[in-house]
Amino acid sequence: MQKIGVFICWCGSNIAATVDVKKVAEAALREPGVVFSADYQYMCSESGQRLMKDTIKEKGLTGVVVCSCSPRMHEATFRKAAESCGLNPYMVEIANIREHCSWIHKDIEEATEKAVILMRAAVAKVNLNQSLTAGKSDVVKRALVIGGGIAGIQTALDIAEAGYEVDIVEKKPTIGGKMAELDKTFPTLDCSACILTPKMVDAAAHEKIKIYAYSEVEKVSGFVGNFTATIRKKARYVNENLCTGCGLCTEKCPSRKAPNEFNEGLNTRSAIYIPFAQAVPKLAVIDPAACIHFKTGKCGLCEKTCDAKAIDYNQKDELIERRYGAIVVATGFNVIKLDNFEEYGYAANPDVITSLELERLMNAAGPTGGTLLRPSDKTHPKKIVFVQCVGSRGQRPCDKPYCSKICCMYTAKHSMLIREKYPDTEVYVFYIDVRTPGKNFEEFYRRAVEQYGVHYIKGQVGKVAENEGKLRVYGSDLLLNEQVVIDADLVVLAAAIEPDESAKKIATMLTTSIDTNNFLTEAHPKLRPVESATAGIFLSGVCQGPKDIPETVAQASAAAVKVVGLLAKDQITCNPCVARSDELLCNGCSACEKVCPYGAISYMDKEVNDHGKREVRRLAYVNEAVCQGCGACTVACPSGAMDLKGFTNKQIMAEVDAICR
Amino acid sequence: MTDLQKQIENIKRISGANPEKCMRCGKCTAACPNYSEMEYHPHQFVYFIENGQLDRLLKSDSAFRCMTCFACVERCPRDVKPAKLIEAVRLTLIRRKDSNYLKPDEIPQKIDEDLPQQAIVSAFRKYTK
Amino acid sequence: MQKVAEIAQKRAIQLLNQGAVNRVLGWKKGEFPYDETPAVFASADELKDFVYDSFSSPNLSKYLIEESRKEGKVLAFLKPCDTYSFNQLIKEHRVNRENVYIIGIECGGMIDVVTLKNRGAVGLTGADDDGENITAHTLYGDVKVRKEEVLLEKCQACKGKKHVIYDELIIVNPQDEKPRDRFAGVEAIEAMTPQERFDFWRAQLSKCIRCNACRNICPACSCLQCVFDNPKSGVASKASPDTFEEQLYHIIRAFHVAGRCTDCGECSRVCPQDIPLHLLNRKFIKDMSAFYGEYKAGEDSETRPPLVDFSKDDVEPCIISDKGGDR
Amino acid sequence: MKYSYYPGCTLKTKAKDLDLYARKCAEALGAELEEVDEWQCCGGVYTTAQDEIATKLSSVRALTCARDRGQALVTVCSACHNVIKRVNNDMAESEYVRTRVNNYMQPENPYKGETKVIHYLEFLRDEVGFDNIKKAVVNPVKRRIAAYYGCLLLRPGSVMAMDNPENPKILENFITAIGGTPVVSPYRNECCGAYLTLTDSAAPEKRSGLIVDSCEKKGAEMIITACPLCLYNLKKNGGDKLPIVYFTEILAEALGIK
Amino acid sequence: MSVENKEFKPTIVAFCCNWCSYAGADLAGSGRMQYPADVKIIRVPCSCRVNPMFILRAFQRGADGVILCGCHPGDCHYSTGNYYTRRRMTMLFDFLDYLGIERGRTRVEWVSAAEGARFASVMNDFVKKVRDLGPNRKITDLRCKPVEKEGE
Repeated sequence: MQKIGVFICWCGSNIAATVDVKKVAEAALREPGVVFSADYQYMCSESGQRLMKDTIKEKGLTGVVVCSCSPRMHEATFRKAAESCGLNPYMVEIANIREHCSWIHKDIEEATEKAVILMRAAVAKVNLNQSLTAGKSDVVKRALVIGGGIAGIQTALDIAEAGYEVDIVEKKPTIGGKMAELDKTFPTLDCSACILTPKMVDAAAHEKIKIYAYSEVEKVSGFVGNFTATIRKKARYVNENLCTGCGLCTEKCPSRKAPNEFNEGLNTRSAIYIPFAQAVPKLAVIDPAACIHFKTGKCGLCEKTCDAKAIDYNQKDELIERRYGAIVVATGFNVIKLDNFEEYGYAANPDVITSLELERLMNAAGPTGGTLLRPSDKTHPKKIVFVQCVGSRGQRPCDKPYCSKICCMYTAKHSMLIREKYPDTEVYVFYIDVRTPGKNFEEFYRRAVEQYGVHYIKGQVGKVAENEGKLRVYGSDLLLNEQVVIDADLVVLAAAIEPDESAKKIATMLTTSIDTNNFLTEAHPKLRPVESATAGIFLSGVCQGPKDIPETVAQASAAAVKVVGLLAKDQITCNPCVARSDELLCNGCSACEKVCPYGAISYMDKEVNDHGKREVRRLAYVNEAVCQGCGACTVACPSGAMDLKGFTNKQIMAEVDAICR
Repeated sequence: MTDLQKQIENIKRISGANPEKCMRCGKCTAACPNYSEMEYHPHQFVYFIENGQLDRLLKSDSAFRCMTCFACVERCPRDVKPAKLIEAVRLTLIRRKDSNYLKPDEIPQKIDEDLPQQAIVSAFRKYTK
Repeated sequence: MQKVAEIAQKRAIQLLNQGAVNRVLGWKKGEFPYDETPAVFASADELKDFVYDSFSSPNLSKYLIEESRKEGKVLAFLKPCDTYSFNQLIKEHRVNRENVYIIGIECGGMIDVVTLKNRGAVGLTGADDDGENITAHTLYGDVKVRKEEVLLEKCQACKGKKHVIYDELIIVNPQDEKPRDRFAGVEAIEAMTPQERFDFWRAQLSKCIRCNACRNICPACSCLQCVFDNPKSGVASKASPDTFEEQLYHIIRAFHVAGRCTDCGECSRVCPQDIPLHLLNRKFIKDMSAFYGEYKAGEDSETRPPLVDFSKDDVEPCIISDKGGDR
Repeated sequence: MKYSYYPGCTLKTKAKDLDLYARKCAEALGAELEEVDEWQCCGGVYTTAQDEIATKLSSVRALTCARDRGQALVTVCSACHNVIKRVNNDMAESEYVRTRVNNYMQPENPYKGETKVIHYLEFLRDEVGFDNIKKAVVNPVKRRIAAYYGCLLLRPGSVMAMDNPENPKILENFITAIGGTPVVSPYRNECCGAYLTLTDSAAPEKRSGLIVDSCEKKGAEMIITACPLCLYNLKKNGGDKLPIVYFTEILAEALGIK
Repeated sequence: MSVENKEFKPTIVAFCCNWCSYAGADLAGSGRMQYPADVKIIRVPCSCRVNPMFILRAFQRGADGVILCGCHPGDCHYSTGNYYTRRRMTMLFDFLDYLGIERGRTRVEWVSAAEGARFASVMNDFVKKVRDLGPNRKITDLRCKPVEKEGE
């Protein structure tokens, strides 16, 4: 039998004005197990807590019920107080007689009666409470970063600087991501490569960082502090220990028709290639789909050219298994496909391009050497139309419902750069809204209008039709209530961005959730923006939602801090209110496993002694470090073997009984 | 509810379109092939209906200038369906007493030898009740 | 039918002699020729008692939970509907498939002895089945009835003549699939007013004597220990007739087997009080298929049962009140 | 294969060629088009208001006939196709329209949008197959041909579902199949002015002029279309720049049955 | 009937998930939004923790209505818990209806932590509906023999 003490808080007049606290205290003494009751002005105060602690000691209480405000306010306070004087914190329960009673009722009699019932339910529960101890599990002191763009690089650098090992897995042959493709960055217009490539080199050179480029995460098992990942290192057909990155093979390669990914397909590359001059790792890679040797068995020029003898046509994919304490997802984004937006003529006209393609056309390392030329006839465009919100903010199936966030600013940047370099070129921007929240962003956009004379037109484009070498753009000007027609030389579409297609697969692998747009979901949109709902999985960059470079870097560092905070611990404490399966009742039917959102339940064959009968049975086993305590499994279990500590079937039914008595 | 409000509600109902979804991008007007012949343009139909200024639309013959080509419906990113609103305005006009836009006795002088039947039946369906 | 039994018996002996199986799970006659019971035969000699005819209604699947865990291999004869139960048990990891050799055996429908007796076959000593008609032999002479009229409820609502899992088949007389409306009974109750429904079920469920026969026969109720028998569950309380357990036994049981019940009909067959328990289970089966897509428990051994699955655009529970009715 | 066939009134009068060659070609390609019993004019345009019930009845009549025969319904005229396909969609999707139409018509079996409505072009692409047409061609049409879709075949894309409404390929693939070279004009899916020709000839003049101009500038030698009204508008306002014919006619020519 | 119902004070058990609905109820309290004292809340970690047995237990012990509140579908703190709740309760409620038990006595509502006002209005509405139904008898009577006609 428990020895329970019941403490009723007045909360000044917040409770006491509507609930007759004395009456509740009297009623408490009539409940089974209750050996003490008292009311007090402020239970959460120092003296209130002292009253509770003293009583626990004096009366040897085994359980405590505090009738006060919501447990969401002070449950932790009272549990800590109990713990400080030797009572297991999980022997304390709160009856919420403020938010759920005194504040919503006016009639004293009615409120008092309800308070008594709520107290009674809490007492009934405490009578069945058991001491709970949080489990502990070891932490592997290494982190995995999936994705080697600016987000992944920054996260990895910060974790490594704090002294922990970190691996970057990047599916492309080089790290750098989308930022490596950009020409300049807003709002300062500094060169993207100049600020990114040193970080790429830092990452490669850091003794704590290991880069798995041209690799993908294939499988992840385990839980916070102790994940195991299988990494597939795709065959480069080039021995990375021998290749010096000299690039001679790429010059000799006779197959030169493959679209150059780094230049968004605006020009071509050889079958054996180095993605770009500052690639990290700077190693050649063979694209077997384009390579003559792989297609016909002949050629072999690269092998003959390579003095380092690095070419290895027989190289195979390699599977590597590594253990990690934490995982950061930094899978980034892509520009959407424009198949369903052909009113803008993207497929029909080479001179209708995306903004990312424009970045390459303006970049000194791009296909035109930095001179802005139309893809069709390589002439200078004299009139350029920018179209905003292509695929963003829409509601059709092909649209993205969200704002892609970066387009307003990069379009201002593009128009400014063009006007700066080619003052005779006219620039028109069709916009629905110009969104510039960010430090120096509005000023930047206004500079484009005021200083550089970019024509901003409030409206959208409805059709782009090629006409005698020009692009006839039909748009609307909503301030004039008119349709406007512009014969342009180049049309640039600010296509929506979407999470990289790998995000969905990785989310499934990590049992973390994604939203309807395939962005990974943060644990709390305000207070836990870089953590996923799954413990030990963190989010960095655009995989979580559209953001620009400064925001991405900020989130990357924030994710790194969370990782470091985790890796700094030798062991982690788990939530003790987790599911537990009764071995003697478990049928091994797997129903619980199927509903567990965290993959916390596994099965093992184990010998049990069922009342003298020894046999090997298939039994559910809950990994307490992974279980978050939702209880889905308890209901799925037909035999009642699965129960939730702290919220057991019997406890909840006792509460029900107390309320319905 | 005033008569105008009732008419607006009816237009929203029979068109199945929701002008509140509009985000004012003007793509409908940008895409409209008959822009130059209309006093009010598709985006204005949407905006006027949303703002209770249906009377302005009812006084204009813009509704009869819409070719119902559905370019605005197809391209509207918010799925507002401007052409359906325009058609509902047109029906509001012709469903009034004695207000057919096209009178049968006007027909003979309008047709030539090659004109397909389709044009006449279509016009009747669009312009008369 | 006679022929099928002979073939089955012969094959069982053959497999035993070959050492391919160690035991045979089949049926043998009980106290009366018509109350056949499941039996395990360990030798050719014992197999002399093997029977298979229109009274071999017991579903043998549940016995395989125990049998498949023993040493060696067991041969089991499963009727088409029994194979669903077996598949469902595989899905729930309750049977060891490797230790079972399944012979799917043809079934032309099983006879309800009570109905047969009510048709005048008092003092029943045996019966012949020609597929169309049953000739019942009684102490007082033969009684001939149409088979269709004396079928068990579960056979009247037959799920089909296809075995969903087997190692080999014994089919002498291929059976036609007759279209059966399994849910007519449920629909009839749904069509009643709430008060009529309540009166119906109250009349039925108040007959229950809590003998637990329905639970003990049920292949889905295969828990090592039932919540109703476990004092720790907070549900079990044997003493008083107005306890939670007593009052809500059937609702809880139906919910526990929802999504797992293969509608084998054994519960209704064994109920000594003739409570149409299958109408409880079939309601769940009907609802699940209506709300979450066609699902047949035991049709395969992989598909997730609807209650441990979800879809983001599932119907809301308020669909029940939106369906109309009195309140 | 047998199909129900809905010609429509224009094909019985001003657009006899469109009808004639459609039938001949189908026969040559091994399909039989059975005219729907007692069909009535579809009304020429689909009225989008959901409370327009009467204007949908004639389409439902044709659809029900095809359903009862267990055949797909083939249309040729773009306008008829647009009206019938959209009414069919209403009957399948809109409870409001379905109950009212069925209440009014009282068919033996209520009609619920069961019939598959296919345009003749879809019949060529999906039922016959462009590859088979290619094989059947005896006189390859060695010309540069611009396809003009108009609006009715493609929009609304979610209902018509013939092709990508902003980047259709079906007519271009058709042209390639019969041995021609497709010429793509950006205005191929923009409206010709439609029935406005009766009350307000300025619009079709401008629109059709633009379309024919664009095709000519792109180097087309002829324009093909599926719609009698498009054909009329383009011809009337195109200044005799290019020959404009029905796609069935050119198909007949290629198949050597003209 | 109506006079009697005014005096009838139903017992209503509300299961609220810790993350959304319980917080929503707290918010209703902080906003001093009134709803009847008949409602007693039991805190559970997630709506999916609610076993149909708890609901039946409540009825059997004298509850007149049981309401289950969770995060909105898609917002579950545990990602997927409420999706299971939704299926289980749809099944249970339809089953109870099938047994002839008033469907108005059970309900599932999705209430977020921000919807204090909605929590109050949901409770007001539910209490009103249950009051109109009167005391719960059917579920406890389900297995009792009906009183014979002559006996009455």
